[in-house]
Amino acid sequence: MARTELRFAGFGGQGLLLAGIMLGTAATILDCKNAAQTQSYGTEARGGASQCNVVIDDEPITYVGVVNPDIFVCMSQEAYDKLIVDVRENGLVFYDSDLVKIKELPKTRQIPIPATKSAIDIVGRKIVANMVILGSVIESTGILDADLMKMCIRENVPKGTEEINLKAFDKGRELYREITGKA
Amino acid sequence: MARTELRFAGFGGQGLLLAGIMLGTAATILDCKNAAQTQSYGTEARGGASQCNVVIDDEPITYVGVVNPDIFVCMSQEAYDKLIVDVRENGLVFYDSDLVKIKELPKTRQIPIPATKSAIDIVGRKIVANMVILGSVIESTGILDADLMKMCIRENVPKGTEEINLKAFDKGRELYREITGKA
Amino acid sequence: MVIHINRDFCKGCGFCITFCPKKVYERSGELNKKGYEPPKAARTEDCSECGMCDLYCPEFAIVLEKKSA
Amino acid sequence: MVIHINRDFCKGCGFCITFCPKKVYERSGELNKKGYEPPKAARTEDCSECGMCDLYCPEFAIVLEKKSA
Amino acid sequence: MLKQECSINKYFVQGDEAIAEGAIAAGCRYFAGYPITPASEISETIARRFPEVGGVAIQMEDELASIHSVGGASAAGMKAMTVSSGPGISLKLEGLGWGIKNELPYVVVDVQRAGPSNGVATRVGQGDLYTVKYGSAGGNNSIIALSPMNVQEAFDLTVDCFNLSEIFRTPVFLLTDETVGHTRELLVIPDPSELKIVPRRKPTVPPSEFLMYPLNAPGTIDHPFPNIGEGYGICVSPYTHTAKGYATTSEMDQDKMVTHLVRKVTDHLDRLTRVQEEMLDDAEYGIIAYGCEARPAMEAMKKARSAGIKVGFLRPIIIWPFPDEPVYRMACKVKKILVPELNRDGQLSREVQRAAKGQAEVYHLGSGGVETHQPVHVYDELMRIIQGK
Amino acid sequence: MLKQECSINKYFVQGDEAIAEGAIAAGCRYFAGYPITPASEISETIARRFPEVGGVAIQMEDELASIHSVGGASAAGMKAMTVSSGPGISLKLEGLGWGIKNELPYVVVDVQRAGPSNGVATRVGQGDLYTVKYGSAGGNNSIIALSPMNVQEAFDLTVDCFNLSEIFRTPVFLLTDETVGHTRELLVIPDPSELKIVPRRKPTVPPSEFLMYPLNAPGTIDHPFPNIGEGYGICVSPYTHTAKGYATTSEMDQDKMVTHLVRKVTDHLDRLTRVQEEMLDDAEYGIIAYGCEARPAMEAMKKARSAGIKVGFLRPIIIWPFPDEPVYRMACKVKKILVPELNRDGQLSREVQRAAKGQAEVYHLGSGGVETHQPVHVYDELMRIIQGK
Amino acid sequence: MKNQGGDLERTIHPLAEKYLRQERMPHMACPGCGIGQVVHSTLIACDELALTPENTVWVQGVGCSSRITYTLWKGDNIDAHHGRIFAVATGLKLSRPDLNFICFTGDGDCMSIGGNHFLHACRRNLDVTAIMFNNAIYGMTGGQVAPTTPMGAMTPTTPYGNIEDPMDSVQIALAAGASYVARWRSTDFRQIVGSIKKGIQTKGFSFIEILTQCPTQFGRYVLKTGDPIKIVQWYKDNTVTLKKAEKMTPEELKNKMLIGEFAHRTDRTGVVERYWDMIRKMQGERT
Amino acid sequence: MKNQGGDLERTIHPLAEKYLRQERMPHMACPGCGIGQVVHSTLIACDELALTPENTVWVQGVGCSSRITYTLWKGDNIDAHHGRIFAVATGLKLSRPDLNFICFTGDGDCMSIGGNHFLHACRRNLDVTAIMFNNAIYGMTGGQVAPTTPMGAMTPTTPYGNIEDPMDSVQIALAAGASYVARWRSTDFRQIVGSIKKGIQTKGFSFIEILTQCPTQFGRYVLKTGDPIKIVQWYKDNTVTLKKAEKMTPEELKNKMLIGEFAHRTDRTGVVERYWDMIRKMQGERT
Ligand SMILES: Cc1ncc(C[n+]2csc(CCOP(=O)(O)OP(=O)(O)O)c2C)c(N)n1
Ligand SMILES: Cc1ncc(C[n+]2csc(CCOP(=O)(O)OP(=O)(O)O)c2C)c(N)n1
Ligand code: SF4
Ligand code: SF4
Ligand code: SF4
Ligand code: SF4
Repeated sequence: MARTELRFAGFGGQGLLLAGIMLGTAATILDCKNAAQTQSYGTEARGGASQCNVVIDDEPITYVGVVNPDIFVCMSQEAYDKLIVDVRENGLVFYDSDLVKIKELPKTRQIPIPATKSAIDIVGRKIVANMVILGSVIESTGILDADLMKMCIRENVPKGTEEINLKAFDKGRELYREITGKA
Repeated sequence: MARTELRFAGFGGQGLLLAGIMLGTAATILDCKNAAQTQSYGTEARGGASQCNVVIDDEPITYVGVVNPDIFVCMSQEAYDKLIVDVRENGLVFYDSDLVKIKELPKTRQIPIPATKSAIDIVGRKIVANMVILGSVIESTGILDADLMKMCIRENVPKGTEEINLKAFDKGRELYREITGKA
Repeated sequence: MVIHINRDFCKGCGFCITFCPKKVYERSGELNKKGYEPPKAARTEDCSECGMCDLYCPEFAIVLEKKSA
Repeated sequence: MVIHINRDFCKGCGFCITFCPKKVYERSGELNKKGYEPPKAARTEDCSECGMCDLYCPEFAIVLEKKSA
Repeated sequence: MLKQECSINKYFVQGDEAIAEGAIAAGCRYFAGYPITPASEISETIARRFPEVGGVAIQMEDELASIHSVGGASAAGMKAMTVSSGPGISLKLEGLGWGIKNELPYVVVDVQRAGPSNGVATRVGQGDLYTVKYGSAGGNNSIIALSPMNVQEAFDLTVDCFNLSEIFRTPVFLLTDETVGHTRELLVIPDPSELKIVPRRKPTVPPSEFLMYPLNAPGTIDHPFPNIGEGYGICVSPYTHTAKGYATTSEMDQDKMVTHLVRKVTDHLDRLTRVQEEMLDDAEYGIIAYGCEARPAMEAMKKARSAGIKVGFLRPIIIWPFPDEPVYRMACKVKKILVPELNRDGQLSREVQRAAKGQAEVYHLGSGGVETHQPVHVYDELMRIIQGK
Repeated sequence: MLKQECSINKYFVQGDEAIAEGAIAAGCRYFAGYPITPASEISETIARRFPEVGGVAIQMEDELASIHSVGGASAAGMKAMTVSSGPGISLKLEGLGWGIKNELPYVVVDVQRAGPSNGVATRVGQGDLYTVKYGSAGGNNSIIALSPMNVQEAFDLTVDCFNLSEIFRTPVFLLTDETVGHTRELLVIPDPSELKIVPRRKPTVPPSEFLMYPLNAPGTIDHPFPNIGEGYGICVSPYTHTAKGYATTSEMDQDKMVTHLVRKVTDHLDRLTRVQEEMLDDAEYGIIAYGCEARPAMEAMKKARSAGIKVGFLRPIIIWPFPDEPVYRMACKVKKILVPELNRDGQLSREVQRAAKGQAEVYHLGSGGVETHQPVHVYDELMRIIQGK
Repeated sequence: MKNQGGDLERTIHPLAEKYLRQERMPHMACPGCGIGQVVHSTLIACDELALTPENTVWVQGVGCSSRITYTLWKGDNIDAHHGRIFAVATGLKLSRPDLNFICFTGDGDCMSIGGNHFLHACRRNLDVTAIMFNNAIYGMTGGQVAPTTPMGAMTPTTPYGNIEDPMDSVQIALAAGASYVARWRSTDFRQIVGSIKKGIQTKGFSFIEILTQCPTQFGRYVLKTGDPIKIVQWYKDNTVTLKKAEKMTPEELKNKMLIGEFAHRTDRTGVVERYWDMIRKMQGERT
Repeated sequence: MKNQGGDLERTIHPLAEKYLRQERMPHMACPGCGIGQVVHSTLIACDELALTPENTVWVQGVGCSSRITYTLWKGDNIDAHHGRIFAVATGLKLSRPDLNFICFTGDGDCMSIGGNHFLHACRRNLDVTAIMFNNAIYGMTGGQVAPTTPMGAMTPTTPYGNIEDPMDSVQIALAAGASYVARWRSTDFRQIVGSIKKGIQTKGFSFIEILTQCPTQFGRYVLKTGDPIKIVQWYKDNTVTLKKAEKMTPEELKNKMLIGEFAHRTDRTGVVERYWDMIRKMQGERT
């Protein structure tokens, strides 16, 4: 796999940082790939904008930063408005369709995922929206085997929340297939 | 006058620092010469060894330090033992004859001045021994006019002690003349 | 009393809802731009003009306007 | 009591002279190498062995030796 | 740190966490810190891990206290560490002088952020290169500083810092930065049996024959540091000391002491020169960078090479003492050297300029920090200087 | 200071006292210090003199407090000063960063003594050359430092420090040493009418049009600093700021701010280069020294000249920014440059080496301090390097 | 009665309009944080004393309280390095004794790194009004233990429970000599307004500690809840007024925090008055 | 009875012989300085507790007391930077809880530059014995004002009289939580010995302040006499024991310094015990 750059952006509290870390963990430890994860720490004590970047590559990674992501996961309008310009040509955008209104972008594939709503619907916990959208990403891109990802989730979420997290993850995969018609 | 280097050494509390400062003050402010005074600060809180160096010159003074004094005023045995080696060939040594036992030194003129004793005898105050020995130095060397020196002393000693200081100073001049037979 | 709520300043802490002695406020179910849920003043007619909501609001988001004014 | 005075350690503060309840010490009139004046124990026979001089001496300069020892 | 069952000794963690683990692996058992971004994660990891391994971790009232307590712990025989950033590093400089003068082995981690003052507290900068070496007033120092560029090195070099601090009996800096500290990458923790750990040297002679400071043989390293409470009567103080540790004000003693402090390092440059050199053999142009800036710099070099331009790269890993020799050699080979770094006053480039002795032209590519340079920035600047614009 | 009736405005005083008088003459009316040898005499002179001239002098609880209170006073519109030495200077570095970043005009006096740590507290050293410039973490600074070599200059340069601090709106160092501070020589205090004093610049535009920081024109000097309490709403903080003084974390804002801080100095090197040059015209060898070391160095030069050896001398008076140009010119002229200084790690000589760009060989003549070099030491070393031994 | 919705979203609070920079609003505090409430009370006190942005300066340290209040005030804002607020305030007040200085500090800023300057500001009885936000934790840096954190509390730097006793800053202020000393909870609005007014009017150092709910860090780590309402309730349950405390047994008072007014001395001036008196005396003597 | 003169000049004091390095004698104090007296009392306490140079470490700050005591002790001597004594002692004691640490500090070292570390050592109840020499002035640096100098006193940095109130370190120690707190004059030999012994035996922070005559600086500048005997007398005239004070009016107590034992708590452990208990517990849990 060639170098792939992912960016997760939204509000603090949406768990996007954790999603990025999980992805990096699974890629490196379970899949023997190289990965680097960085994040931007805001100034506001809490709640403000949150961004998490992940680079995954089969080759050793020299530069760890993400300038023009191949995949942009977006869960707030603010983040979309500010960061959509950076997405690489022919990049892939996953956005929470209840939180973000998108612009027309001919050279970008933008995939609506009702992550927050689904999370509430399926397990009644907004907090697992991150797993929903991660599920969609994994399902679509093939950067990582979904089962490895699930192994990693099981290991790394708080005890007792494994099932709802995995359920949310699977829901995300399902949503992706539904929405893109890949069943 | 060519560059002249003086060193005053003894215990803290003997007022040798003040004597050196007076000399420098008189030389620069009253006599328009150049002078620089330095001192070594000991470590012991008080009472330890004390050293004060003065350079006087008609020319501007580049280097302010005293390495090999032309004139060495010595009021403690410790100082004598440690510092006598530094005196320049044909240098002049004034020592308190009640406090210091000297060694034979062929190329040095060593002049005994019973400064502390005289101070006690004349004005009953050991503390003006510094003026006694300063009087001897001024009398002997001609680096400064004695009247200028006296003007400076009058100005700079604590109010009320002018007379005893001047008396001590004059005693020193007298002692020098007596001892060296220059009447 | 006219109760103005600055929806953009509100951070949805819920103090006004809890500490209003007359229970004038309730949840609105709507989110503002930052994702916070401002309250709505559902029962302004019950307001006793005590001003507690204003004091409790950490965001200067509640502005009370005396009717007379 | 044998009273030893370490003349080189003494700094001539005069505590022993002042605070000895039996006035055992007095000025000696002699200076040590550093220019300080150590006391002399002039009336050791009056010593009541209270040890005050030893305690007061900041210099460990007074060493009392019990006669028995 | 995420738990790993599937894969032993492999962790996907931040540089900060790797530093904490490196310290533990190196035998560090005393830690004192004061929270500050972006170094707090080190303290937090240590707070969690130390009680498990029997170490003492304490959050002190401020940075002055942390470094002095670390000095105390070092004097008491512990391998010890403190960490900070920005203003917190400034506050540690006074205490550092006490460590230097008393030849106390301990490690100080500086996770550099964008300054001056609090600056942009959460984001990267590289403004402390000279601060760590010269910040503690009085000079005459023997500062050793290592700088990692990735998570694995954050671990490895932390271990090396502890080892060097013991060998040279001096505080050693890990000079890292927010980017390295906050990036998560794979960390492989080697088996303890594979790690070379230098223990505290203990005297083999009886107390009567032992001298605290090897001032009679200036530059001596590997000198023992006795335990307290064992009759060696160790002497540690702020004052210039004799070989026994007694305070002195003599010119000769002062000169002896500081000559030793300086020569400890300058006499052993062979053991204290460590650089990464890439494609220097045929290089016509060079890039020198350290820490987080090394990675975009290398990326730029690769890009230039694939465009057929002969660019080489050098990275000081041990950054103090500065690798004068390797830099001079590079300068003799190339025409121009580009030095990308995250400050606008040109710190690394000043050092390169000095070490190059006029053999190559040295160009500073600065920035205020917050982000590292992107590879394309370094590349573009390189093209600009090559074309002499 | 001894009273003088016979001769107006002439005093035989210590460098420390001259600094205090220089501060008063320059309009300094706020002083905060903490006792430390050999700087205490400045505090004591000021404590006596300030109430006479309506100034506020306070002894704070420590050095951190002194420099921050001086920063506060500066922000409140006062010309202000603090002084210290050794570890006290280390302790001031954190506060200094606040002054640099907020562009606060004030003066810091460092009376250097023999370090590291407390070292020989009462005796001279020259170990703080880099400390004053780089000690405050974060870099990106605009430090200006002046160094006197005698009592008269101690006065004159103190006045200059205050003036430069106002013009450049930045803390300025008087980097002196125990020898200059404690030597008594003649001081002539000029009539106030003869002294050029730069007052605090006040804005001429209304608050709505005023920007605290001239970040839109990086490198601007002579920028006004409004009084507090007059509606300008001045904004001073530890955080990277916008032109208004608001906290920001943007990469662009950070770069703007630090670029300004650096360019304030680098854009005005013409106003910030001041050296003493002696007999350079035909020189084949050079000596470079500063502060107390300049005097034995000049004496050695004279001696060499009278032995027929063509030796020239250069002394940085403004030592930061470093006089790169004059030193380079000298290096191009002479074969070898000797740099006597009171440290063993070679600080001034490193700078000279950098600025010389390989044009001359640079030799460090070090010592741990306590005493200055004697002229004969400098002379002998000069002969040694000339003869290539 | 009208309930304004979307159309009046930009409604400006009259106190905020009078004293705060609108371009800096909304401030940066987390949802439910007590700091905003205390800012509100401070403005009421300023208003009741008719202070203006011209005669009053806000001074800050480093921490949430400072980050949030810095450049909110329409007048001058001087934000010191972490812990150095009273050192900076000393320079400010001695230079400009005619202005009022309101200092916002945190428990870590004031009692941990700034403890020494705090001690000496009290001793010198520096004539400024200090408001210490005590959230019993390090808010801004991520919830690490503070010298005010309760024993046993789990924080990121005390993951097995805090083993240090918390500092009682009121007791320190009293021992060190502050003229005015009080402690309240952030929701004691009228008491806080009263204390701030007294503080500003008292010559000498006024120290007002506010127990401030921090949902994000103290709530999360120590109380294991992020709900600001629960945390406000926790403070109500764990505090006792000085008056009530008089009638309680030591047993009943265990682990309770006392609130109230602890000192209000009017018999002592401080360093500012004394210095300027000395100068005036000396200047008088010379003319 | 023999009065030994020149012949026994090198007589060695038995306590000094047992505990002090002879090559460092005589120590560096000025004539009549109280520091030597307190060293003497300290050695008596060590002797009575049978401490040895192996199990006891002397720790110092910077100032006369430290300069004089450093490397006097036959065992280990750790002298910290100015003001940092308790920070260094924290590292020492936490690393070696098995050893006794006797800390010598000055009033400036402890209460001025070191005030914050002092506060937190008290709060943490760090298990060391601190002896603070309060000479009410900066001795070593030449007589500048200290935070303990009386109001009105003339010193080189307060040439027109000190305008600051002195700090009462005993009150601070109490407020901050030290287990053992006492104050004596340097000539209260038996009381000092008793306090030091209790201090060493008490788990937690022991703070013993000694009012120490300084003829050279405090005498010269403040009392205008260099005579140590007069200064000792001045302390006798201006101090009152806690017991006596109980029966005195506030008027009578004005400007008097209280001496006595202010606290002796045995109900509180400190950070050292608690940390190592935690570690033992965790290590126990793991095996
Ligand atoms: C010298 C220095 N050390 C550390 C920091 C990091 N820091 C920023 S705020 C803070 C503590 C915050 O705690 P507190 O003062 O209680 O304020 P809060 O954020 O809880 O309101 C720390 C340690 C700093 N900015 N400067
Ligand atoms: C950081 C620092 N600042 C200042 C000094 C200078 N200094 C040495 S001792 C001292 C104060 C001495 O006062 P105190 O602690 O009361 O001890 P004393 O000498 O009176 O016994 C000072 C200010 C120093 N050594 N280090
Ligand atoms: S109190 Fe204020 S911030 Fe909280 S919910 Fe009500 S309006 Fe919003
Ligand atoms: S008490 Fe001690 S130091 Fe003082 S005079 Fe007597 S013997 Fe000498
Ligand atoms: S972290 Fe705590 S104190 Fe800081 S703003 Fe958030 S709630 Fe308030
Ligand atoms: S200066 Fe004072 S405290 Fe210091 S040794 Fe002398 S008498 Fe004692």
